[in-house]
Amino acid sequence: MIDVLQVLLFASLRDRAGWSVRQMPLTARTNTAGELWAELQLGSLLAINIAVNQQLVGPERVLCNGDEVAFLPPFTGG
Amino acid sequence: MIDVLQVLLFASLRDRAGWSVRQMPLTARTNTAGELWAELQLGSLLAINIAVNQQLVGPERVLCNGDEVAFLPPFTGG
Amino acid sequence: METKWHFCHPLPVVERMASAVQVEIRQQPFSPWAELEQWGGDAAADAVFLGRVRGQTMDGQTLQALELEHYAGLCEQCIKTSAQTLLSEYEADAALVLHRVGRLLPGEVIVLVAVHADRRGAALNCCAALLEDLKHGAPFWKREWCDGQGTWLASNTPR
Amino acid sequence: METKWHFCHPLPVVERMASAVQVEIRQQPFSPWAELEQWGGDAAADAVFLGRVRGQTMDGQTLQALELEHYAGLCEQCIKTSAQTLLSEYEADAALVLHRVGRLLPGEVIVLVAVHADRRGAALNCCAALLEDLKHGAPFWKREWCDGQGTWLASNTPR
Repeated sequence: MIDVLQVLLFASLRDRAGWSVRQMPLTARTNTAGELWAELQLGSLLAINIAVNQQLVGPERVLCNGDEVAFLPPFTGG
Repeated sequence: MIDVLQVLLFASLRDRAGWSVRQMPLTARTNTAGELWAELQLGSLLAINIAVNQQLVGPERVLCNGDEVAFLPPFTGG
Repeated sequence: METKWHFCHPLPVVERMASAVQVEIRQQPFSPWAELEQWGGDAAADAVFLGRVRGQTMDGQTLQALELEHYAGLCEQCIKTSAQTLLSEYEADAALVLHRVGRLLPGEVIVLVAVHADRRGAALNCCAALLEDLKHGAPFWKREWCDGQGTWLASNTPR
Repeated sequence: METKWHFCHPLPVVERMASAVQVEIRQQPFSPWAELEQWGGDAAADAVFLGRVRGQTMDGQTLQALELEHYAGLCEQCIKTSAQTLLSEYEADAALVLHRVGRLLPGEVIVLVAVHADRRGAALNCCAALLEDLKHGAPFWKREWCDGQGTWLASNTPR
């Protein structure tokens, strides 16, 4: 079986991409969260937060089979 | 008729003096709020606030017939 | 002398400001949240401070009761003037101050300060400043009762 | 990048602190004063901040509604970790955070932050710090609706 990632987008990122949840294969080109972002072709990573398995991480975070990877635009709550 | 002042003491000052309200004559020795305080012989004016007719004033405030003069120990509300 | 004289002097204030300030000295316990519900408002930001009687005296003994005395008239005026000045300074919209006097038991509410503003910074900073002004600039006095003995406090609690 | 990463990392916290923090994301409107009444407490100092939806968009148009989205799970955890860290830093005792999501109308409460402490400074400062952390460090997103058009906000309102 192929290794997969669960990718989540929120708010303006979701609108830009046109989807909110997607299964993606874990390949040699998506070893890290930053590489996965580049693969999505959604623009600059500047000001985007990344969470893997509900924990905030940096773009260098190495991904594993089954990881939930979320890309989060700047927070505007409160 | 003699000119009079209404003198009020509060909290620890009242306890120290043993009275809370007293009519006092307005004399040549009690021209100002500071002089009136000295007349009462209740110690230093340091940290004591003075109000004349419900308005905070300095010890140099000249007193008039009928004035309500209150001496107020340091405030401890809130 | 730490006490601030300035804010008890009469200041020119517009009618809008005067009506935006509500100050009451209460002889009886009150429910702070019910009071806030009644005060209402739909400002973008509300800041509230609530002070209660501690269970211990300033020097750590068990407190029986806290007695609060005030100079009626001057006291309300000092708080109103302070509130009007600070609302203007912080560009806040309205202030509510409720303060107990009389004999209070541990856990009872002593003071409620609330501020409406359009910005969170204005609401929070104005509320904190009004509380400090009230503690240092309004004629209230506290007496701690402990083993049947009353002791007037000489100064306020540290911030 | 303005966003703070630090407080979402797991921190060692004692059980007492964990139980002293209550965080809830609500889909439905709530009455803030009733919630505070229920939260209770008899601390010497309570500080509360309440934020409501403004009647206007960031650029001054009439707002129809404000939509709030969050990343469930991570969001609650970010706020809890922040609250635990700040309670410890400010020596405060307990924190309550209620935050709305979904479609909100002007005047509705978005956020309630409350802190119990033994000192007024600790309560007020901790409440203000927790509010800032929540605004900048928890995954919430606002969309303004105006003339049937929704616009995601790119940044938060100034303090």
